[in-house]
Amino acid sequence: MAKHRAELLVNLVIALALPAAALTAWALGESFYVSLVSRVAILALAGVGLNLALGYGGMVSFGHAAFFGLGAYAAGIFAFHAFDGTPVISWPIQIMGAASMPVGWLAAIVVAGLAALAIGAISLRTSGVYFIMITLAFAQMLYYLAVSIPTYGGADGLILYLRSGFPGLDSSDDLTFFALCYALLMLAIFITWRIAGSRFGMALRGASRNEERLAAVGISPYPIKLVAFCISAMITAVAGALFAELVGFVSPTLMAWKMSGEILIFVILGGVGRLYAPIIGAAIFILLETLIGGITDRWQFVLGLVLLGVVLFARGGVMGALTGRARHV
Amino acid sequence: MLQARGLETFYGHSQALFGVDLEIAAGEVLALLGRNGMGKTTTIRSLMRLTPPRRGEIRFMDKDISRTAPFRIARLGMGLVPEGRRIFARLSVEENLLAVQTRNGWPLARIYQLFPRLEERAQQSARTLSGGEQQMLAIARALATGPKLLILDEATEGLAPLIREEIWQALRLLKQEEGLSFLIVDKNVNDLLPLAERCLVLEKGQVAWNGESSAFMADQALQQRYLGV
Amino acid sequence: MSAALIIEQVLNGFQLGVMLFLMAAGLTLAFGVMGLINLAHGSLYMTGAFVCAWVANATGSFWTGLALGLLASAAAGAIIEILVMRRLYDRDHLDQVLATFSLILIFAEGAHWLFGSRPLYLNIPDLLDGAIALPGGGGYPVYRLAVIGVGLVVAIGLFLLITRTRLGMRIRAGESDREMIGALGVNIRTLYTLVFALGAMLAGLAGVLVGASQSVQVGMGEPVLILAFVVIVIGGIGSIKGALVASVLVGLVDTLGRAFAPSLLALALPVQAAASVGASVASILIYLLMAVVLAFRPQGLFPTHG
Amino acid sequence: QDDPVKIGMITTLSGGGSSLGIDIRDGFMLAVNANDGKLGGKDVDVLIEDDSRRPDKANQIADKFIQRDEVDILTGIVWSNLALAVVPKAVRDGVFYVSPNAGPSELAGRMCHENYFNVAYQNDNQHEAMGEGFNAEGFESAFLLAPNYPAGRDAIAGFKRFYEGEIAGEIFTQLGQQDYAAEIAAIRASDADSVFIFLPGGMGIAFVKQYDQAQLGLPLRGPGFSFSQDVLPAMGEAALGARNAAQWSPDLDNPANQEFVAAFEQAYGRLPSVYASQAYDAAHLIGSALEQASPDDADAFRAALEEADFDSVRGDFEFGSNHHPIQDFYLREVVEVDGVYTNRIDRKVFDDHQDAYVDECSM
Amino acid sequence: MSDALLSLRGLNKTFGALKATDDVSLDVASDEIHVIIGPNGAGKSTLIAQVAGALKPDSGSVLLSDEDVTRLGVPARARRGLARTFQVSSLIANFSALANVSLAVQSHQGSSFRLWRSASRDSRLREPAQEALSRVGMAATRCDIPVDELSHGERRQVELAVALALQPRLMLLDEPMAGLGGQDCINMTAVLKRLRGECAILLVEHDMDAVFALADRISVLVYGRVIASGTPQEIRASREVQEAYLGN
Ligand SMILES: Nc1ncnc2c1ncn2[C@@H]1O[C@H](COP(=O)(O)OP(=O)(O)OP(=O)(O)O)[C@@H](O)[C@H]1O
Ligand SMILES: Nc1ncnc2c1ncn2[C@@H]1O[C@H](COP(=O)(O)OP(=O)(O)OP(=O)(O)O)[C@@H](O)[C@H]1O
Ligand SMILES: [Mg+2]
Ligand SMILES: [Mg+2]
Repeated sequence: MAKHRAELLVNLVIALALPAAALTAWALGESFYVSLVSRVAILALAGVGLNLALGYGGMVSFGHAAFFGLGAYAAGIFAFHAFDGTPVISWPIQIMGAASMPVGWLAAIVVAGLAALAIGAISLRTSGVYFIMITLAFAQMLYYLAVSIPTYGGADGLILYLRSGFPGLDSSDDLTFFALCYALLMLAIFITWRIAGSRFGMALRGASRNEERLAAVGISPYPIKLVAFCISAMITAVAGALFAELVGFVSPTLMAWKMSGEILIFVILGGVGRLYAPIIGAAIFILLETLIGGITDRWQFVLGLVLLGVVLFARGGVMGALTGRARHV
Repeated sequence: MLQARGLETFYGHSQALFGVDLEIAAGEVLALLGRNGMGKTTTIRSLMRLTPPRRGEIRFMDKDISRTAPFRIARLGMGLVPEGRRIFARLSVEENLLAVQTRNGWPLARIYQLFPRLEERAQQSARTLSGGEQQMLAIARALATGPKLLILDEATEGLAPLIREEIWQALRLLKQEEGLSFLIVDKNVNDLLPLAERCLVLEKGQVAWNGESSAFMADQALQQRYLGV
Repeated sequence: MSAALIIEQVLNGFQLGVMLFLMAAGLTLAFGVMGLINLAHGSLYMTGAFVCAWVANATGSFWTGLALGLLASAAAGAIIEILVMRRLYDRDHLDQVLATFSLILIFAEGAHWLFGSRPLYLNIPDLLDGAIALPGGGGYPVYRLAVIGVGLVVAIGLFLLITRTRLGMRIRAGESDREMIGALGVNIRTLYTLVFALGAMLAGLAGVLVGASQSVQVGMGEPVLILAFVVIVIGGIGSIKGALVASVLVGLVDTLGRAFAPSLLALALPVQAAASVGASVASILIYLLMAVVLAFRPQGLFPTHG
Repeated sequence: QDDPVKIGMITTLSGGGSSLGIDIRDGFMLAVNANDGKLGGKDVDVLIEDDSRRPDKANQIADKFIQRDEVDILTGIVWSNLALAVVPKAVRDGVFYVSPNAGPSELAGRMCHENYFNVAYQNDNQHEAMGEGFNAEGFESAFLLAPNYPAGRDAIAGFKRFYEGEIAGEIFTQLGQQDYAAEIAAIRASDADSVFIFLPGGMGIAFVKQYDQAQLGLPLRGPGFSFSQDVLPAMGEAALGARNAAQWSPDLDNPANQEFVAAFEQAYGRLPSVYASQAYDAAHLIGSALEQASPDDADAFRAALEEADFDSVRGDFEFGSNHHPIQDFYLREVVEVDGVYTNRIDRKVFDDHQDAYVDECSM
Repeated sequence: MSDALLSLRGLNKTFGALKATDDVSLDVASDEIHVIIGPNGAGKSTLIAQVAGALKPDSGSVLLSDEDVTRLGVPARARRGLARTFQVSSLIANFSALANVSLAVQSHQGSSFRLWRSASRDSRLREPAQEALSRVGMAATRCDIPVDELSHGERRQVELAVALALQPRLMLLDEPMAGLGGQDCINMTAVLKRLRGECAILLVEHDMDAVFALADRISVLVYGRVIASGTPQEIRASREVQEAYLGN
């Protein structure tokens, strides 16, 4: 029980740390740090998405960058066409572009959901290492397609000239934008929490540990996992859409395998299967990258050593170390 | 040949053994008894240092093995038939035996003589063996290492009565002809006790009774109290 | 499109396949046999190539370079196993992914440090320079034939090692149940260090052989890594035979796709568009192949365990 | 004493392709250090950070430089896709961007900006010069090879803009591809009399070696960066005789260049690449403008940049209306001098060449 | 038409050259305990797997209340009232005993796609699960411990509780006594006895005391074939069975 309380306390601190950091930076007039915190929130959101599949469903997806990238492209393409005044698709129905964030998010959710349905339907026939690799392969496929198809910039990517709007808010303001990201992050965590605690969540965790047993009590693991995989992809896609708005462009590197690796690292670093872990993971990763990157060109070396240290000596990631429990039950 | 003093073993934070002492002489059979969950398997795991005890010392074949790695203990002559069989699923039956066979271990021919069924299934993947066949393989595998002390943890579980009888017969033979020592955990007390010289009863991780097995066999009240039969 | 060209392209595909096999062999060893995901395989590959190139430039002898390259990658493998991997056997794949991902960063920067940032020079040894005439015109580089030879020898050697020798049985037994094989008297720790070092050495061998005809530079291991993963997953993880078959399959599909997709598409599209679309299609063909194989055989072509 | 002028350099210092970024950094810093940390007589503070060749990372560093460090000038980006991710936003924020390499067509044309200056070239230029070079060498049937990405497609288009002969074949390879057996077989099977490749970095090294091993015997040609000093040592004798087009060569005969090449070799122990020369020029361009104005006075500083009043290692140097150079292009040939592989000028192919996008720029 | 709950009709299954199931036909009535005995490797588990749906027979059919379920998968059969235990305990690691049983309860209630409402405080899950556990004699204090920390015998009890929670019409039990000693074994026998009449049981067991205490009918399987089928008395008396299986 005491440990439970420790975890709740840690969660609370993490949840409040982001807005505190953003507000402090804003008060000091350091708008760069405000967007840095937004970046952390967005990447954490991508991690929260993955965590649903990985932490609760045991699906080690090494291809979540595909959904991150698809989300970014979906939002980017809508904004691009809005700028151009051309339709996104004209058959079978005509859909016009729109420079509005909710539209972009919706597009991201739909596109990633459909992609995850297709990718998941095939990938979930496999398991273990095969699953890791086939998700990676699908992401690579999308990556190469994005690189080589010229319509939306190919390898050069797509530039978004203006940040899309949000009804009633000035989304170009850094702090407002952060607030949006943060709100979505918290919403995603809340959704994950509800799902994990529901009957569906029970079945999902059951499926991740012993599919044979789950089937024997009459629950087919496959549809359970597929649904979870799709929801997970949709959350990550929203993160992608936000990322596109944050940096003002979309490029295939968002789908590259290293990006998948990084999303995975946010989750593992923070602690697999813990609600708030992706925030810690993303924050540490970004912080290390920015701090060490400013000090030495050898930042990758140092980052590598730090990550290695965490795996070897802090089981259950940073959350595991903080709360003294290797893994969430 | 084996002495253990004051074994205290933990699983994480929870303690499973509270100072277990145990001794087996050469050529002797020790029956380790107790109800489910009393620490029999844990004692065995501690002896082989698969779950290293936090405190206590162990001597085997006149060597202090309190700090020795499990594979060295095995090479000294401790052969384990683990609870739940744990055969090497990816290997064929024969490969299971060859993988662990040592120079003074049993040759295949002799093993197959004891378990003809295994010879029939020699090339089959161990994963697809029936439960009883897997159990035979687990025993055969331990013999292939050429043990001086054979530890059997529920080794007749899941065997058909006829086979079970054969195995007890085989154990008796091994004892008489090879002079092997045994540490046996088995729920078939009626088969086990006549074979054993001494028996040790565990309760909640502690030695509750220790003595001649004939005395234990004779005393219904004791059996009722510690085993519930 | 002449018959000679088709034959040559098939040969090219086969050769690429064998090259892929060399890259994948060590990976499938660590992966299928020891249950380890080693993303740093590409780094070991890079180590072999860099050390060989550096030594060959310093001594002027490719063969000295090769020997030291193999030694260096095996040593690097042993060190990694002892310092890192050994602690991760009992953990799930996630920790292995994270640890080896960190190793990639460390190795990449380490190589920068030691060897500088410019690509290194490594060319094929004079002994293997030159081309052999093919029937129907054209020549085929001797070196590529030599790589095919080495690949096949490695495949056979590994296959025998894993399936026929006691060492192989013990390694596989360890994969099923590490604790039990130890409890039955096998020093599995040392054995695993050796196996990992062997896998690393094979990675180094691939690095040298491939580096001599491609480029030796930081980051050379990463695209290779993913291809190697594709190969072993298609083949069935841990199966040497599967890795070989899948490598050749992937090599053929990739080469023939690149060679003929544009001209096939040109039947339907304008030439310009066909070249570009054909290239796009060719670049994802192997991933499609993998998806199709796994959709029908979720454990790959030659599953090793159920 | 005024505050130093802050220059932010975003370039690729780790991972694949970092040798280009390192040459850019070294070329730029050579100019800065030669003047005791001053450019144009003003103290400069150069902040350098590694983008790992990732657009989102470059973007983040740009934000940091602009918002936190309040730099006046940005420079350093090697790759076009990174430049496209960073430059439009940066120049809109009022910062000057001086490109030492990447010159995508968008930035030369449609998206040109008053605060954006390119000291290197527009990306197509070397390919255009190569097309002209093929005409000059009398080739009539060229086989073209480039990776399937925007720069690759631009390369082919740029080449064709000037080349007048036949196209024997055209292949777009996969970005990052390392095995070219299939392509080489296709070249052999074609009736080409010459081969044009645009394969930057490791791809080029791999191709050239395999091409040499296949003993095809057809002349191999490419833009300057396919045979630049950073890859030549790795290609070795396989690259000998390959001709390539560039606006600069180490043997270009002018005092500024002789001084540069000697100083670079002295400082870093290696021959400079074309990227180093561009960065060196970028530093001098910035210096020439700082001499006349401070970046705080944006209009004056811009006017000073437009004048381009500095001694370029390329000799003549002037900006077109889209802030891209108008310059000469040469056909170079890979040779071995004292055991070192390098380029020597063969002939000049373009005089005062300007890019094809200048009309799309509204400046 | 028959009044059998489960009928197997001419089931065959071969593994390579081995006939693991050889033309097996068998009926289980809706209130009987039908025990299958036979030497190791006779094909008992293989038969159970085919009934449960984990293994597809090469030919023959499985009828559940006259419905042909041969083509249905494991989950579908479980939802039709077929519950099984595994020969080697197969529980969901890290889950408590209660959670393991709750999964069965929620499956029975058909509600595994409820994504929102909290399950842990749901008394409609907890209560039936608790009840199933107490019926198999699981101490209430042990119900919240992760199953991997339970002893072997306790895990067998949880296995049975999971099956019970499905409120099945037919239970397939593969060696439920394996590894149970003394008192536990007696308890388990008693639990099964109490189930008689509530649902049918198809039981595989090597513990002859338990077999003869429980069985209404016994079928003997040798080399995949049913060589004898009858009441316990008939089987005990059969020479053939004694030679093949029982010994003296
Ligand atoms: N891996 C483990 N983690 C935590 N606790 C454990 C673990 N394994 C066993 N225990 C606990 O240790 C105690 C002793 O267990 P052990 O397996 O030694 O009993 P046993 O006498 O062999 O019982 P059985 O007859 O059921 O095999 C039990 O209370 C059990 O719950
Ligand atoms: N997948 C398979 N491939 C090959 N042979 C198999 C396979 N599965 C089972 N067998 C063989 O089929 C026979 C029957 O096995 P099964 O597990 O049904 O026996 P069983 O009657 O349950 O025995 P036990 O009482 O020992 O558990 C055994 O000889 C076994 O080796
Ligand atoms: Mg036990
Ligand atoms: Mg069985």
